[in-house]
Amino acid sequence: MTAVSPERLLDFYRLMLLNRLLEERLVNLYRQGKIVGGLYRSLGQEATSVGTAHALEEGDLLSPLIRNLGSVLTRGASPRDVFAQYLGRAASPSRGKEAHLNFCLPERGVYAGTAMLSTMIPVMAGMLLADGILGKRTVGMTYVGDGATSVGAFHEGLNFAAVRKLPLVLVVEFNRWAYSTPFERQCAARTLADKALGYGMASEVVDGNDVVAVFQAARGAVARARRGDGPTLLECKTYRMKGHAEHDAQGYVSKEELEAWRVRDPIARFERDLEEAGLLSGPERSAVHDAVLAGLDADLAWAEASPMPDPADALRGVFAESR
Amino acid sequence: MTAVSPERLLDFYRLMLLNRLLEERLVNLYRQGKIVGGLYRSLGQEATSVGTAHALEEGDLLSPLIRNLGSVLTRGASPRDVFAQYLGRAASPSRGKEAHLNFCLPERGVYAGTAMLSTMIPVMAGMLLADGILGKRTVGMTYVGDGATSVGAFHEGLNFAAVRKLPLVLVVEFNRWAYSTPFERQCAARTLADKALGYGMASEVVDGNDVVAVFQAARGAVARARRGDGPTLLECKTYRMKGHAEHDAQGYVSKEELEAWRVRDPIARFERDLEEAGLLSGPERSAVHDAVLAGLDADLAWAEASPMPDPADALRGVFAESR
Amino acid sequence: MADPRAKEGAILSLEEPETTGPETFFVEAVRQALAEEMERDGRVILIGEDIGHYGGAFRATDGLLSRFGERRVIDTPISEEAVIGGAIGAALRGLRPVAELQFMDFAARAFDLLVNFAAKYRYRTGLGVPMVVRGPCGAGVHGGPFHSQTPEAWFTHVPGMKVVFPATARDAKGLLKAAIRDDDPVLFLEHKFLYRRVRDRIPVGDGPVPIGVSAVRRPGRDLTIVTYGAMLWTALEGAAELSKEGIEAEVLDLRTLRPLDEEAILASVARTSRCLILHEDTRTMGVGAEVAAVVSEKAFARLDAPVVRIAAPDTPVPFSPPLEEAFLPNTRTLVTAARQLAAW
Amino acid sequence: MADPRAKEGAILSLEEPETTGPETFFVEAVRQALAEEMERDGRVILIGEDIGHYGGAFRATDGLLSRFGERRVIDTPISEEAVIGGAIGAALRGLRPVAELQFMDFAARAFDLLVNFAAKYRYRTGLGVPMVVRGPCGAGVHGGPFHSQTPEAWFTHVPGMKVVFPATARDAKGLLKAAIRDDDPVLFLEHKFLYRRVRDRIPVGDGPVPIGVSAVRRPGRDLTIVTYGAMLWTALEGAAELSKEGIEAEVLDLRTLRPLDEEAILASVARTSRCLILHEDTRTMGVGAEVAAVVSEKAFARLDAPVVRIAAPDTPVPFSPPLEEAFLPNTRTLVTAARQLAAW
Ligand SMILES: Cc1ncc(C[n+]2csc(CCOP(=O)(O)OP(=O)(O)O)c2C)c(N)n1
Ligand SMILES: Cc1ncc(C[n+]2csc(CCOP(=O)(O)OP(=O)(O)O)c2C)c(N)n1
Ligand SMILES: [Mg+2]
Ligand SMILES: [Mg+2]
Repeated sequence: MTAVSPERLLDFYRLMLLNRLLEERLVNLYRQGKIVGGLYRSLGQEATSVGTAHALEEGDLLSPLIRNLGSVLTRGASPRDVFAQYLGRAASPSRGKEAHLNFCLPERGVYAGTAMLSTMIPVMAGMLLADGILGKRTVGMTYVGDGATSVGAFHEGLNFAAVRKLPLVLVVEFNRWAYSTPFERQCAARTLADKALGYGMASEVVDGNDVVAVFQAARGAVARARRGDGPTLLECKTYRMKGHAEHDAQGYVSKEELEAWRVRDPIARFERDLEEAGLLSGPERSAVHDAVLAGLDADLAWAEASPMPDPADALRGVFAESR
Repeated sequence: MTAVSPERLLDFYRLMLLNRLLEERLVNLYRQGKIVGGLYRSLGQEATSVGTAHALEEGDLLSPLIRNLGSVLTRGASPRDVFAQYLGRAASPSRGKEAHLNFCLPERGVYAGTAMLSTMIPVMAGMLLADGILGKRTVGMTYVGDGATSVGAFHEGLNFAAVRKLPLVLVVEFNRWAYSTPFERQCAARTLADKALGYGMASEVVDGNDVVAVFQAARGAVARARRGDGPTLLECKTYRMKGHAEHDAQGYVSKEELEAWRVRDPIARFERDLEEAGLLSGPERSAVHDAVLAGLDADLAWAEASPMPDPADALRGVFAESR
Repeated sequence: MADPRAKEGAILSLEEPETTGPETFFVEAVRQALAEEMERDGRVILIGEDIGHYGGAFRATDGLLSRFGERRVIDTPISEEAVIGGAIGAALRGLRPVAELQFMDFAARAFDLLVNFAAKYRYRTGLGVPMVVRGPCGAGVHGGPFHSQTPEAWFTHVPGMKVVFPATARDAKGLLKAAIRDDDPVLFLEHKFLYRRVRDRIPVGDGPVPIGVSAVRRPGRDLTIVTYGAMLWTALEGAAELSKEGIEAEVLDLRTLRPLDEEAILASVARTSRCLILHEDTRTMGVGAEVAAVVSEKAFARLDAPVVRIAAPDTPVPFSPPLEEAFLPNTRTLVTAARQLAAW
Repeated sequence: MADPRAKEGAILSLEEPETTGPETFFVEAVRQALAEEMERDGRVILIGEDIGHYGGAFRATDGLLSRFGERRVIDTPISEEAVIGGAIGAALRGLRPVAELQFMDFAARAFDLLVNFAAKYRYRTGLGVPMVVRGPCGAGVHGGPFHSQTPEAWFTHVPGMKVVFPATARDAKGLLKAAIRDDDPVLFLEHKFLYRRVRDRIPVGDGPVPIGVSAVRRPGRDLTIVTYGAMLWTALEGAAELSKEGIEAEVLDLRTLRPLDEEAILASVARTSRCLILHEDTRTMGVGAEVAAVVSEKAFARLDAPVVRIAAPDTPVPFSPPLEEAFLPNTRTLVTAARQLAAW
């Protein structure tokens, strides 16, 4: 922990908290029937999102998965963006055309993928290829779940990135489940990081619930990429504390398994570490909480007050000519 | 070599010779403009085809690539089938609907894939899954080139086969080139067998120009599959002695590289081994040659005399109803 | 992604007083067809993502794993090429696989295997590929661009594929049975909006409904509305409204999109001399184009007016409710167009 | 797989005596367009399999690696998702990638990225994806089912995609330039049979040909033949034959299939009152269906006869020459149908 500056550590904390508390707001909205569509939780995975995204620098690229709320917040997306997306508002970054984290903030290097898991890997490879041609020293980061590693685009994208030594950091979020499918029905490999060997690329396995460890591993991978030494597969071992989405009661998960992971909660654990290191006193902690909550209340009020899209917008924007 | 019966060794020899001499006939036909479409050579890769296919047993399944002429001959396809296919005749197994090795002989377990490389892997997995459900102890073998390992279907198919422990033997024919693309622009892995780790499946690398070594490795993989211990990736290191197809003058290949491999010709080498082991005398060798050639002459004459398809057939056979 | 919870709303059903049998939701009808075919024929297996232990994202396969066992209900990794490739392979070895795609939008990820492998195999080699690919499609549940498409037109052009799109629970059951018994690949589209909104009485022991045969859902003399899938219900609502104005629309439910029931289309247009096509899919090169082409080629002399298409605009399916509503064809648009057509 | 050696045969060219410039084969026109656009705009890059060091399976990119360097001419592994995904990503970061598919049939292996990623991105996010996907398609060279397809109808239905299919060398050059300068994804189909059979004089410095604009290749008063791609040449041959019988067919070359030049189609049909559509692609749900639908919807009052489609039958493309010949529409079939239509 000492290798990371106290400012950064406190920023980890604030961002993980923002991730969690924002999501709690979303859960409330969902229960009130206000969320448009489904809600996919990141509870327990905040350290992976925040720790990885924090390793990027200005100008770098990131494309999140549905559970990487913490990653886009880390890269500077505002809770307003997120609320407006979930509420389908006109003022959302996608102008109501798209759901949840499917939006772009190009000025912050945030790019949406599609719902088709893993397809962002070859696309991100292309983005990095382009930036290389343009003489930029951009690093790109994207995410896949344990389940999505089975998709063909994972393979084509990583192989291409590796053979061209593209500056890509692929974060594999091993949270044990893919919808209802446990890892043992997904893949027979010892660990997902073993897939990196088949592409001749670097890999590392890290405790995904330890934000500092995640950050340090990600920082190493980002440095390797920036040096021109090619992509890294960074496997973060974490756990999906909720069902696939709020409609899924995760009846297929044992109580014991959930309990075993509940005690490893990444935020509670980091709070303890910060306290022990003398970086977070009780009052400081409350101050961070209060600031985050106040911001969220204001942002949610703004989003709820903002209008729904104009129906005529449905017909606009397919082509440059129809903007 | 002593672990393999003399009968089998001589059958290797006959089949490799048949592969090569049949192909020489095809080259002649091509030069005469009689071949319909292109011609893709297997020169120098005969040991891989014959050695792998020879490890299968009655009832097992095999799906060849375009260069696996030796594999289908080993499984009992007749040279007539092959000539008729290349000449687009009505009496070809595909009735003129398809090119070269794209035909099925279900009674011999031979199934065509499509031109889309690697897509036979998930399909073969499904065939073996079905045979398992039906209580058969079938083993299936299919092939990919070094280039085709980059295709997404390779990944989805192998992962599925491995997680279900299907009795699949995937032969990776490393012949260094994929059309004009050398391995170093294809994949950054040390060796293709390393990809097996990412699926948690067995793998082996073997000298693909040593028919006995190939056979023994394949026999091991077939036994593993039949035991229920899952799939194997068998990488055979061989070399593509000609261009991608006859129209490709392989200008991108150095003379030295070709020469280095010419001296490792699998047939010449095996002849020497057989002679040294006292299994093939000069007269025996001539006898095998003569028998193969005589058969080929008869089969080619038959194929050339056989009619082209009836144009009306173009409209038949899309659905069961339109047979 | 769509939230598969059923929303409150009216239950849709054809008025068929003479039909007896248990009231059955669309999604239950799918499940019954699967179960009854699996019972009848040991060669029928299921393969897909989260279909076994979980029972499917929309619960279409709920309970089938415990009933038929792990050998016949196969959970795959997230691999549409394993699902479809696995089904093709199983079909080639004599089984009758039914593959589920969690959302039909994901058919795009196995497009090559469907179009180049499954659809062409019989023609190329003489060996058939008797398989069904089924799953939820369609908009109206705020699923966004990738969980709302009606992807029939990706496949209706493909020689070697049959494409079925039922609108009623009874058809869902009967057509799925027919699809499973068919000797060739069948794409079976289930509109997720109908899963828990359409409920029919289905006679016990109801058999297959033949593929390629449409159904007149409402007779009429003034114009023909050709439609299918969820839009059947819009068409029926529209026809009822038109009837109040004295315009009698005949509503033809295609049920199968490939092969198209040209005979029935042409017979209806011969009666009404006017043809309007209504579908949820986007307009250009949708199934409506083929219907219009067939009508204008083969019923030209009977036509008294242009063939009109009502369809979604040529855009992806937008997410936010006001946009999605603007995207979807509705009764109002239909009635306006039908009124104009009748007056032509 | 097809043998890319050009076969002997007549050279096709439009008779345009007023045009001056070097005689240029279709494939050279493609290469020139690429080179001139790369020269003009440093953002243009090429990506594909065997396009750099080898110059492409059909040599469309021959010499471009040595001219523009490895940074701008990118050889990929055998990975259609890397080719297309790479192009999408490059486009998103401000480049103008031109992706080559070795055969357009392989577009099936990147169907998801094309249809769900590239085509929908601007609508979903506001960011455009200016990329071109080009490559050889079409039958007539005994390529068998996977190296002979004309896959336009996989894409003409897709909102967000433009689809271009030139028939002349001059159009190949001009339309490819326009496609590269377009701000949205363009699928650019090159008929491999034309690569070394069509040769035009192309003026030096010839600019882009606008996307979405068709061309009347032969004027006529008796019927309109709407066509595109390699079938233009069949249409012109047929029209010449019909002319001998006193039937004057107008031949309209669509050039762009999406967006369709409805205005020109309707204007021509308004003149001739009869419309025949000819394409190499299989009949059902082909582009001809949309043309027929547009005509029957918007020119109904001007039509004196049914809209007729001449197309390949609904089968895969067979391999053996007599079968492939039976599969392909030809002048004879066209002339017979046109004669009947003129007499209707
Ligand atoms: C290619 C593809 N197939 C199927 C789906 C449907 N789907 C959405 S999320 C999901 C499970 C993903 O599991 P994992 O990759 O482990 O990510 P996690 O949800 O655990 O974060 C599935 C099957 C999809 N989105 N994309
Ligand atoms: C999915 C796919 N992409 C592209 C092609 C075109 N293609 C045919 S053979 C070939 C090279 C294959 O190389 P490799 O896999 O090494 O096999 P080899 O020819 O060396 O036996 C290519 C690119 C194809 N058939 N399938
Ligand atoms: Mg997971
Ligand atoms: Mg090779």
